[in-house]
Amino acid sequence: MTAVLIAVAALLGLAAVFGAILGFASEKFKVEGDPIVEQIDGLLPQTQCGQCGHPGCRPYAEAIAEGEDHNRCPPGGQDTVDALTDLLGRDELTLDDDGAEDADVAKVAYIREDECIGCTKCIQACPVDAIVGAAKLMHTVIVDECTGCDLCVEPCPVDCIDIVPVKPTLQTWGWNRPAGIGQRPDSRIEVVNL
Amino acid sequence: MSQMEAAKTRKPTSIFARLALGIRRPAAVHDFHGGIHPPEMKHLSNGTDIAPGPLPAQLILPLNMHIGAPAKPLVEPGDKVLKGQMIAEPAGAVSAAIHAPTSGTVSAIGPRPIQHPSGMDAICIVIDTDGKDEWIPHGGISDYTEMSPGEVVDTIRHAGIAGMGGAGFPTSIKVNLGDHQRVEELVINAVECEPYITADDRLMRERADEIITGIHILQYLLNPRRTLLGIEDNKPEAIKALKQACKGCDIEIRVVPTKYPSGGEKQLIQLVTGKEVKSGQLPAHVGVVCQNVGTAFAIKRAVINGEPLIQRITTLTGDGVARPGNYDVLIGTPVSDLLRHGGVDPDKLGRLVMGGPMMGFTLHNPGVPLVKTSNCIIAASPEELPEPPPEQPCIRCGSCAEVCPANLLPQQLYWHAKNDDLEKAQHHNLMDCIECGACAYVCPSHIPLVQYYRYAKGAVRQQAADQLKADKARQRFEARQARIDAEKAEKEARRQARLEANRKKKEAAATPSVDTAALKQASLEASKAYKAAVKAAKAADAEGAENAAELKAEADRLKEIADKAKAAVRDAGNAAPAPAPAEDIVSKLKKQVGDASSAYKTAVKAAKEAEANGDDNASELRARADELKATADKFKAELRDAKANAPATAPAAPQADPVAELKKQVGDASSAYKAAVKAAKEAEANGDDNAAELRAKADELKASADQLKAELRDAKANAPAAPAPAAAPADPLTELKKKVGEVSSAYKAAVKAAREAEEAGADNAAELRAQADTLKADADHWKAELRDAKASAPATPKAPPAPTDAPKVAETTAPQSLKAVDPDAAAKRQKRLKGLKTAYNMAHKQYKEAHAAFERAERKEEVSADELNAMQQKVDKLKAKADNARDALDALVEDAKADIRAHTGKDLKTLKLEAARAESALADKKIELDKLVSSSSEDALEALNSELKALESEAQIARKALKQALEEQGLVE
Amino acid sequence: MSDVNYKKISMDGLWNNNPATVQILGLCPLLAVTGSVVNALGLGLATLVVLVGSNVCVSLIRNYVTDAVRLPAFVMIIAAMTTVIEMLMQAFTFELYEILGIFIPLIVTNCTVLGRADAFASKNPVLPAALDGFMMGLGFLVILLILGGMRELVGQGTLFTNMQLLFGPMAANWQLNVIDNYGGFLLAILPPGAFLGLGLIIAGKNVIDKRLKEIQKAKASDEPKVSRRVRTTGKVS
Amino acid sequence: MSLITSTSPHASVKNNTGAFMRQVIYATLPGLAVLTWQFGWGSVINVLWAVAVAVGCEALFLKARGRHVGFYLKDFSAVLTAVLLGLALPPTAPWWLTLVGVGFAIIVAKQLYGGLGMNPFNPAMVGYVLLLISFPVAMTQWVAPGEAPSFMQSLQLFTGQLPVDGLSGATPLDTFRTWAGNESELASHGILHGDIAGQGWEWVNLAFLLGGLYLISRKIITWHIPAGFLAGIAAPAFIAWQIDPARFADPLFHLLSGGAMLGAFFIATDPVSAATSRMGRLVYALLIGVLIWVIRSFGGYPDAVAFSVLLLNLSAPFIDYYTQPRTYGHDKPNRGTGGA
Repeated sequence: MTAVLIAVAALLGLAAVFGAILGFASEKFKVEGDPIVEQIDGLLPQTQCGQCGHPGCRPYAEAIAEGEDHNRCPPGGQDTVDALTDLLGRDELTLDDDGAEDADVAKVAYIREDECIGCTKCIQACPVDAIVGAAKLMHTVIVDECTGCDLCVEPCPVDCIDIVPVKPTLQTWGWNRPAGIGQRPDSRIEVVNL
Repeated sequence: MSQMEAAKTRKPTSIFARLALGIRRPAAVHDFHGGIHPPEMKHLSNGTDIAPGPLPAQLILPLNMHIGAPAKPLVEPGDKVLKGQMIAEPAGAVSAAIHAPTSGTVSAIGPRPIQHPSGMDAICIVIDTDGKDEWIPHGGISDYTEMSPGEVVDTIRHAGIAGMGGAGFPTSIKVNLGDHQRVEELVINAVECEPYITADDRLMRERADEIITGIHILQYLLNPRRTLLGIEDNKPEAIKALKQACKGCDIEIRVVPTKYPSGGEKQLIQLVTGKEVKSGQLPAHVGVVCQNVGTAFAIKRAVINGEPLIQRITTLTGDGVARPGNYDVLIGTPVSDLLRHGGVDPDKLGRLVMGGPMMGFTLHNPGVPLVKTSNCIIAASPEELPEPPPEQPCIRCGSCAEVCPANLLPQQLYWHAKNDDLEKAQHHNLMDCIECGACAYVCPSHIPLVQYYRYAKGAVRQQAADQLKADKARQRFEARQARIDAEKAEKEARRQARLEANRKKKEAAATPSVDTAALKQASLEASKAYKAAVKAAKAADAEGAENAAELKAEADRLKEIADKAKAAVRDAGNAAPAPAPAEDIVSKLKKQVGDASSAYKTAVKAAKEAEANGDDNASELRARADELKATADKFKAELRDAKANAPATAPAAPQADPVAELKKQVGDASSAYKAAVKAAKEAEANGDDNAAELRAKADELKASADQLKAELRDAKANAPAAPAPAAAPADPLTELKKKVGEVSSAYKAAVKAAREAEEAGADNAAELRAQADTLKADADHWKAELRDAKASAPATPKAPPAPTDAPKVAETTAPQSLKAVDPDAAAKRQKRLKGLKTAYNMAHKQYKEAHAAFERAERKEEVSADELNAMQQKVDKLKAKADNARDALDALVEDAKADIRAHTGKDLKTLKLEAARAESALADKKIELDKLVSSSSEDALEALNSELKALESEAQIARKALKQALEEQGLVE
Repeated sequence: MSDVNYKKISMDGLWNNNPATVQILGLCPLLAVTGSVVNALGLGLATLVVLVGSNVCVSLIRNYVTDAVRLPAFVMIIAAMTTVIEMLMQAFTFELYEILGIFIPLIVTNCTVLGRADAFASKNPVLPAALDGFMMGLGFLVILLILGGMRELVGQGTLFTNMQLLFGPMAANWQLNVIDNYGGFLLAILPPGAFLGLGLIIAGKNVIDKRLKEIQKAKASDEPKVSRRVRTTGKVS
Repeated sequence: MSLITSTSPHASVKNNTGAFMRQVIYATLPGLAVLTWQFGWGSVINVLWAVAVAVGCEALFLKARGRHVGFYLKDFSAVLTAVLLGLALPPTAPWWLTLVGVGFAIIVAKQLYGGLGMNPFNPAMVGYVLLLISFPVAMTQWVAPGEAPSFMQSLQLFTGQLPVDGLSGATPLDTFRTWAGNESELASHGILHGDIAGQGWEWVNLAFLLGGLYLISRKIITWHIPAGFLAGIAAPAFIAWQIDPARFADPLFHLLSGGAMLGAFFIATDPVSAATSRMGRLVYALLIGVLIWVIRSFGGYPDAVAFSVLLLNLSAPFIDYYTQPRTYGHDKPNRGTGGA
């Protein structure tokens, strides 16, 4: 009987000691702040389009840090989801693009100037100040700054804003990925002018 | 070999290889890793002399045949050009001029398909040749040593010479290293390692003397310690010719064993000097400058003969042509012309390659032009260069790694590129791949490795660009957010201040009641905004954004606001704790009404939808909607009552301050009256039983409002009497102006008061009118005085916008615009525009007033129908007038826009776009520069700096053009 | 946590979150002792009992143990439970106890047990915790049995040999000789066979899951998609 | 008229993967011939049967994976795997042994990993090891030297109608392992006297060496792996033999017995599962050789090519981690893989 008592006492003693150490450590080495938000924000595409249900990328980053699913960014595509999966060490998710337009191609807004009435509504709607213009003067989109979020489309009273895919230029053109195993890497084109 | 050099020199590959090298080759020739020996196929084209090329009907000259910024055209469609005339000048430091290769007429400047693997178009100058081949006067200098090196460099720059080996880097930059850079070795690349190509081979055989002279010019410019010419041992005749040509000169000819890609710049440097150029650096960093023999030849022609680069030797080869060989073609010659010249057989043509078979690209269109870098056209038959077989799985056999001249692991790169694992691909030095194609050549699985690498490289660049754009978007978004918060906080603070003031006023009479909670809220918001701004500023600062200072200023401003708000809270806290602010029944009711009616609307909508769909719960929904309607109505009725009761308390409290206070009271009273009327009307419409009561109340209110108005009128009429006369004008114009303003506003007020009095039938109306008249006389007097004063003051500072500037700017921005803007017309238009605007404003105002009066009359129900009709007509007339004015104004604005288009050749949109683009390009460049400041070399910095300057001036011009165009047309708001 | 979804707990343990095929926990005993059905059954039952017991205990004390010291406390409970089981087996199924040897005490380190204690029992009342422990244990047991059956069949050509070790003499003739004169396939009995077998089981489960998902997707695709878009900035009027 | 558009280079070698594999298969022919000469027709029958099984399994699984069967069969990789496994199996192997081994090699070791180019382990060796572990008796029974069975006997062995026991004997390696240190016994088994590495075996190995040299001359393989492999066996063997010639066999014995040459030139050189760079391959092969000698001298199995190759297959990524070449323009070779 004494053996059992000794064993119990020893275990209790051990438990007390380790409990004390652990309790102390959990207070002493508490992690303050949440730098993860910055990292998440860094991976998001910063289109500020709101398709995730949050007003801007940073709020979504904060929401992700607090446990929201990280697959709600259609502009970022599956790549962003995967990158976030890596960063957060969470379960892999597939992109949840309910109700979103296809996001594979880069797009920018284009204002048909003849129809623009200069109401400035799109300017107010643009999250990155990529539209210039003044009241009663036609507006125009700074293509380099436009993230293609299409938030300006809805407010326009005369529907003069189109979201057009960015055309490749000689500077931005790049080679395609080859077709892959089992495919010929070439193609044929018809030539007439010879 | 000096100690320094020995340290720099890195021995290649393994001990075995070095042993082998030591035995087999002279010590002066080193080796590089890998390499392949594809069939040379040079015999096809190297047997015949260089033949003149065709003179095509049309020459197409792309503006970017070289690396760097596209050249700027100097000609316009329709211009006649002579052979050798410069038709486009270099734009910026890294750029090259373009010259007319023969005489003719510029027929177009626009997009044409160009020599690019994408098959896309680019801006080209198209010259219709006239067949005369008439030279512009030109001449060189036989002894280049008479010129300073700087002048020689200028000559080269103006001759438009760009690297002829394939890359097309502007030569003038490569030979102008500056004094701080010592050139150890000048390496002349005569290797021509790609199969098929023999252009340099033939050039060396036939024109070795000129090449040697060109090399001497390069030596003069660079002053290298030694000059090495690398040439493969499969060109014995060229070697002989060169040796003969430079007998006794200080050019060392290094014969290197035939191996592809010995002609790669870095590979050749390693072969002849043993030096290795660090990844990401230029040969100049190890004291080496490398030039192609073709470039040397072109330099000789430019300096000694004064001929710009307008033609080059191009190899035409392959089984698809009857007469393969080397042709001296004019730059801009369409490939199809050369093919026809060489006797092409379209049936035998399977693949058209520009450049060599290892690194060249297939053409999508035989109509593309030959350019400065086009050293070869292969018209291959399908048997000669057959269709590539399908890609098989990689078995990691390692053949690719055996042949890679950069000593990469191509199979690993392929693996990562295929899986889009860009990070790993970069870790395996993807960016050091020179795309020589040796790996893909030997791959037994026929994997298009080079395409994979190019794809991955593109993806890497795209990723970097995306990241940059995302960062910029984030910055802009945060800045915008901070601005909006700041505005909100400011507004809130203002509102609070106003409330505070009101409350303080009220405190005089009643118990002080301070809405501490609201103040606290405001203060909180203000400090939040401030914090956000500070954060944004910090972030911007850290990223080195140019708007950091601005943001900081914003933050400071916000801080002030926040402090103020805090102080207000403190003050409020110090004040006696106020009784809870009286429950504002009206606003609460309003909200309830709003909620109820929106709920009702939703319900109706749902019910409608349900009905439309034939759902069975439609009737249920309908019932629910009705229920909601009833609730809403109930709330509305309540609200009405409350409103009717509320204003009764409003007018009260004797006022110490005169006009302003009265005004406010009048406003309150009349709004109370309006609310009451509305309530009454609604009640009537609903047939409520308290309608009559409400109406009576409204009338009561009206009476009190009218009384207040009358009081206000009196006060106003009395007020202006004081400031009007007296006070001699101390300083001339401004004082006068002020006076005039004061007087006329007093007059206006008086007139208004009089009119109102008349309308209301007040008994002092006549008196008021008289007072107004006096004031008018006064005002007129002052105005006349002001006019006189102005006339006497000769040099008025504010003249109409200086018209002399305008045409100049217009010229610089749009050289093709034919005439400058007529300043008189512009001024006239501006005047008219102003006039029209005022007219419209007046008409609109009158219309509005009339309309209001009409409505009032209608409501009163005292006015007869005739009178009403008359009023209606008047309103309509005024409306028509206003509309007319509006139309005229619109037409004029349209006119102005059209004019801008006509004058500048661009419409307003383009101008605006240009301005915006220029600005953003400028900003980008600045960022790039900042980034580079820490990392990069001085050359790159200088180049960037000059680019930045160019952009800056461009942005300025665009800005100016936009502003001017707007100003000229009087469109500025 | 007021209304507990018992069905979900059961499904999680048996299928959706099966400790062996989904969480891939407790591999050590799983791979080591599944050479025959009887071994698998013995260890599976032992683990099941420990799981239920530990989950119940942990759930009981869940409100009295602080976060920092919860793991040591759980481990101690599990160790106690395991020791009890070990003693019981020693008393009633001594031969099996001898065969399973070290793997019975090693139940303490079976991550499934600690995992459930921490992930579920420490946050739920006793009854759900007990059910969770039971279902997880059952899921684990089922996989053990399948694997044991597979390996015994392929490796020796028999099933249910030596069941008397667990069920007493009456089970002595339960042995089935599925394939007569079977030469034996040593690999299946050796550890690599366990890996291969488990891999196949997981693959099979994934295939079934994929099919189920496709069916579900086909059903769900009729539902309308709803955009959850919000305005990030500015006002829209 | 239509033109081809494709990326550079526009020319390439006429070779292809299938041809590569066929070359390797041709290079095994001398070895197969000598095996037949020394040990009867068993090897030939086994190889043919293995090829049939391999092609069947490959086709079946390509089909199941939704791949183009014809295209992938043309690369001859399954055939090569089958040939190598068939050569490694004892000539007395019955049909089911080959079936299990080849089936496992093709289905589990190759196709389940994603097919050609994706398998981390040498499929033939995986099949061999599977058989060695599961059926140790059948796998260690070789035809006694000089008693090559007739074609009919071989066929009967293959179909299982003839028990193996009557014909079989231990291999020289086995004998040496059993009787190491006992000179008289070794002598009675004809190992110390007469032929270099036991009757027949040195000829087999020399034949494979011949085939291997052919492969090097055709640049199908580089010298790095065979050289490293053989050096890895010979060096420790030489040292140990110098220390105690009675306990340890001489290097020549090691090089010319068992599967040494087959392993050096045909098994370890499988590029898919080997290390990547030249340096890496040298290290990889060297370690295989050392491991073979260690297992032969101290382990429980008589030969160790399969185990050693598989163990080093496992370590190949690790070797790659440290043996990347120095890229042109960089001071130091890369380390690591550049990612998680």
